[in-house]
Amino acid sequence: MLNIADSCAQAVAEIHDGATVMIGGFGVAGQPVELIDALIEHGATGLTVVNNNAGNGDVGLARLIQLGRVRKIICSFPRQSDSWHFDAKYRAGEIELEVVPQGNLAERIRAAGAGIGGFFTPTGYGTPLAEGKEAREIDGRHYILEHPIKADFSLTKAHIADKAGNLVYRKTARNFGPIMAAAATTSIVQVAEVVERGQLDPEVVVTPGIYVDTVVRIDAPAQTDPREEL
Amino acid sequence: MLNIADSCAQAVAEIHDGATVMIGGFGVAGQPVELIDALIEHGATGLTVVNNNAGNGDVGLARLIQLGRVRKIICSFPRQSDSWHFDAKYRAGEIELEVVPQGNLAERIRAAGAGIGGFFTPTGYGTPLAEGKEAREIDGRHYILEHPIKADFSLTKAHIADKAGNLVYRKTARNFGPIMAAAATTSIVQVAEVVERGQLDPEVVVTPGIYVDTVVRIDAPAQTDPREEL
Amino acid sequence: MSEQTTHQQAVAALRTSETPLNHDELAKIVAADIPAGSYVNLGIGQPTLVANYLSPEDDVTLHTENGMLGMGREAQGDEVDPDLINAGKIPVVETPGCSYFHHADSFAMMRGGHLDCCVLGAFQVDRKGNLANWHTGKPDAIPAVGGAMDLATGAKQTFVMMTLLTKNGQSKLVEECTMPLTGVACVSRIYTDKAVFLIEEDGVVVRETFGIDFDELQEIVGVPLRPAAR
Amino acid sequence: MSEQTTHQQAVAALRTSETPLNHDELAKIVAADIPAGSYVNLGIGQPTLVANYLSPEDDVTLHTENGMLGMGREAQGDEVDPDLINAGKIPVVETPGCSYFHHADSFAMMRGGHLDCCVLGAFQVDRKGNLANWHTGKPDAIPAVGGAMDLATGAKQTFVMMTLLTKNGQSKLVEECTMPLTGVACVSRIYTDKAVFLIEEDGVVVRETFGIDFDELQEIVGVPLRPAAR
Repeated sequence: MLNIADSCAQAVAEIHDGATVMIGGFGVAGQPVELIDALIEHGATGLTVVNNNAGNGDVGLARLIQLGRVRKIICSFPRQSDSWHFDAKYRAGEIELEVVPQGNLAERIRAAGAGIGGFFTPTGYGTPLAEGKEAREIDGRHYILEHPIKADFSLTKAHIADKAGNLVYRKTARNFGPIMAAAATTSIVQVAEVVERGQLDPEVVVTPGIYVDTVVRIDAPAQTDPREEL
Repeated sequence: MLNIADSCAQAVAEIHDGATVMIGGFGVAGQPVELIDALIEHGATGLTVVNNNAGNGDVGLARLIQLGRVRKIICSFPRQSDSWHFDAKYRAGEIELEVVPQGNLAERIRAAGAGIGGFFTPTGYGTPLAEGKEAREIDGRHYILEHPIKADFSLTKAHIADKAGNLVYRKTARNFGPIMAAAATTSIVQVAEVVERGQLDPEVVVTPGIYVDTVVRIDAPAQTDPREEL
Repeated sequence: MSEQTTHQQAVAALRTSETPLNHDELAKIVAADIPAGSYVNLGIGQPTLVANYLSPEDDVTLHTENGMLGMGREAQGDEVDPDLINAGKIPVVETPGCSYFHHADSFAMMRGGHLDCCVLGAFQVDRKGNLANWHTGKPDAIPAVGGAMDLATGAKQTFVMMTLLTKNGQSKLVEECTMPLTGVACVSRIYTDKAVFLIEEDGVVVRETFGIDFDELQEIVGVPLRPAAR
Repeated sequence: MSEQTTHQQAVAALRTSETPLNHDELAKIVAADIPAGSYVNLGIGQPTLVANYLSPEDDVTLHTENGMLGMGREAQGDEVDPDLINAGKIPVVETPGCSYFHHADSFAMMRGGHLDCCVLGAFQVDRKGNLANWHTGKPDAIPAVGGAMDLATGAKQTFVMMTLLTKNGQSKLVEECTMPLTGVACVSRIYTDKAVFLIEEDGVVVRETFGIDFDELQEIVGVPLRPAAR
């Protein structure tokens, strides 16, 4: 049954030390800014974080890394012009890094939610990221075997939730949201609006409520101009 | 670029003898009745057909089978109270049958469209349908390896197409439509309505136009009362 | 006294029934055992009856594998929509908060362990929880599996509903299934007209009996049974 | 004379340019080589310029891997929406007929071979079409791959756009890549300031040269070249 939390603090309260936490968003789009802030405040540590990047600037995921709360990060693109906190921790040997091609990252997250035990993907074959992975030629094409990435918790951002937990998103802010919600044991979603059951058209629901455990409404979510993040 | 056919006959004209053809629908919902009729009329033979069932009564897929046009069928549930044409051909050794659990069927079709070379699924492990398939224990659970099912053509039914080929469906008539359109080299879709680009909300598009080759508008599609088919 | 309380008392009375239960009485017990807020798939046949005894206060959401969560009751008269059917191909109605999705997403939901419970019929269940319900094993039978294997292995819990004895008086709860399996070690509970059985690590526990005592039950079942701890 | 005809003449003139091409001139040639109706992904950096030279008559649909087909131009002023960005995290606008989807669906689209063409930058390409564009191979570099490997292996054709020589005057078209690979045998064409190369089964063909003759080009590239058949 859907838990509608009163605050982000309440929404993230059960995240325990050592948890694997997926964090949605690609750039600023779909980033659950307020939930990440609440996780920082909450204090859980020794986390494994799954995100497309490894934090930007001094806030959000970057701040979580700076504070030493992240033991390991699984992402596709850690190195950016403003990923200095990750860079420092990495060079100091204080954070473990698993780099995954973005499509394999997405498919591995999808596989976790979909009960797939592993899949053969052509992406990465013959590259350093295939080292140690099983390779196989199928029907004349080369593949490597990848396994699901599951999480204890996911923090994502959607646009509207109904009281059955069904979600719709806005534009490219959809990105990792639907697959992370499905891959996590407990999925926590921040939304701009919560409506009654029956107020979302069942044809346009993107994430069915079965994948959503907790929603929290953020009255005025942070909106960064994407250009400031480059 | 999207081909908007003038008739079902024109839409199916390129289906060649020996082709693999996916046919959408679950029961009457989503069944591309007029396209199947056109395929019967067209005369292509030696077909491999992928569908959830093996035809009902004397029309549609059942008629195609009766006429001896289907060399092989890949489906989850061939045996029904009114699947007499399939039953007769099967007992006469005139049609090859591959039975696939419904979820593996759907995932194999999805894999074909998604460029996955194979996947480990728990469904079917330890059953007769796993015979001859690679089995593997991953993280304490048993899986078997399944491979994609690709098609030369797919015949499916959607509700509305725009001129970019984007599709929306109606209720449970969605079923196999989106994954079959993606798994076929040439996807042919019958719709009740074709609208201009920009008239479908981009948030609610279920099948993006990239997966659609040909659409044909059916003014008054056949509507069977589902209860008559039981 | 509220309607709900009356219902609970009626179910409590059934649990100590001194006569075997009919299908509807058994369906009431299964319905009462499903925790509030659950997501449930009811198989075709006897399990479908369970829906009649779920009350809105239970907030149980029904899944149908042809692509819907929040499936409502059977459609009547003008409510019948050929595009809205359940897995048994019966026309149904929507409930507020329902959603639609395609076949691969629907079975991913099941396979990924997101459904709390699935209720299935059976030909045989054995002491290890192996299930046979798709194929009698007769050499001339045309195999047809549908979604049975996906349902059996996908849900968090799989309940079986069946009459305890075959028409010939043989127990369907057996030492080891002799018919082709649907799923391995997947059944956790068996609801029958004569008793409710729990499949546990160390054997089969009898939770309730209906019009039969433990010793008589042990005699007709054959498989070693334990009474439930009081 | 129509605007379109003028543009075609300008491109034809560029193809026989007697001076090396600048980035914009090269982008015009790439744009002219993309067949009408194509679905295309343009990588970050130099390839992005190609979008400026695609005209609406070409009906080319742009894909951005963060979940959109039908991506429009860069957003200006009030058009900026933090929820609508491209893979380079630049705000963009919609085009009529666009659609949104989640990350796993977006990369399935790419991996499944549905994009006609993808244009990427490169550090090195070798005569077999192997691509290196994600990692310089320096031991202290933090690895970051993003979607590069998915793009390289996913599209039906992968074009590379790059300057032919490094800052130190070394050819980036090499006998065999020495940097870590992004993809194996994935590049079919290389567009450079000095020439356009086709990677064929039996070697590298020079399609056009810009301000350099074949013999000079052969000397600076080193890899055995063949002139295109006239």
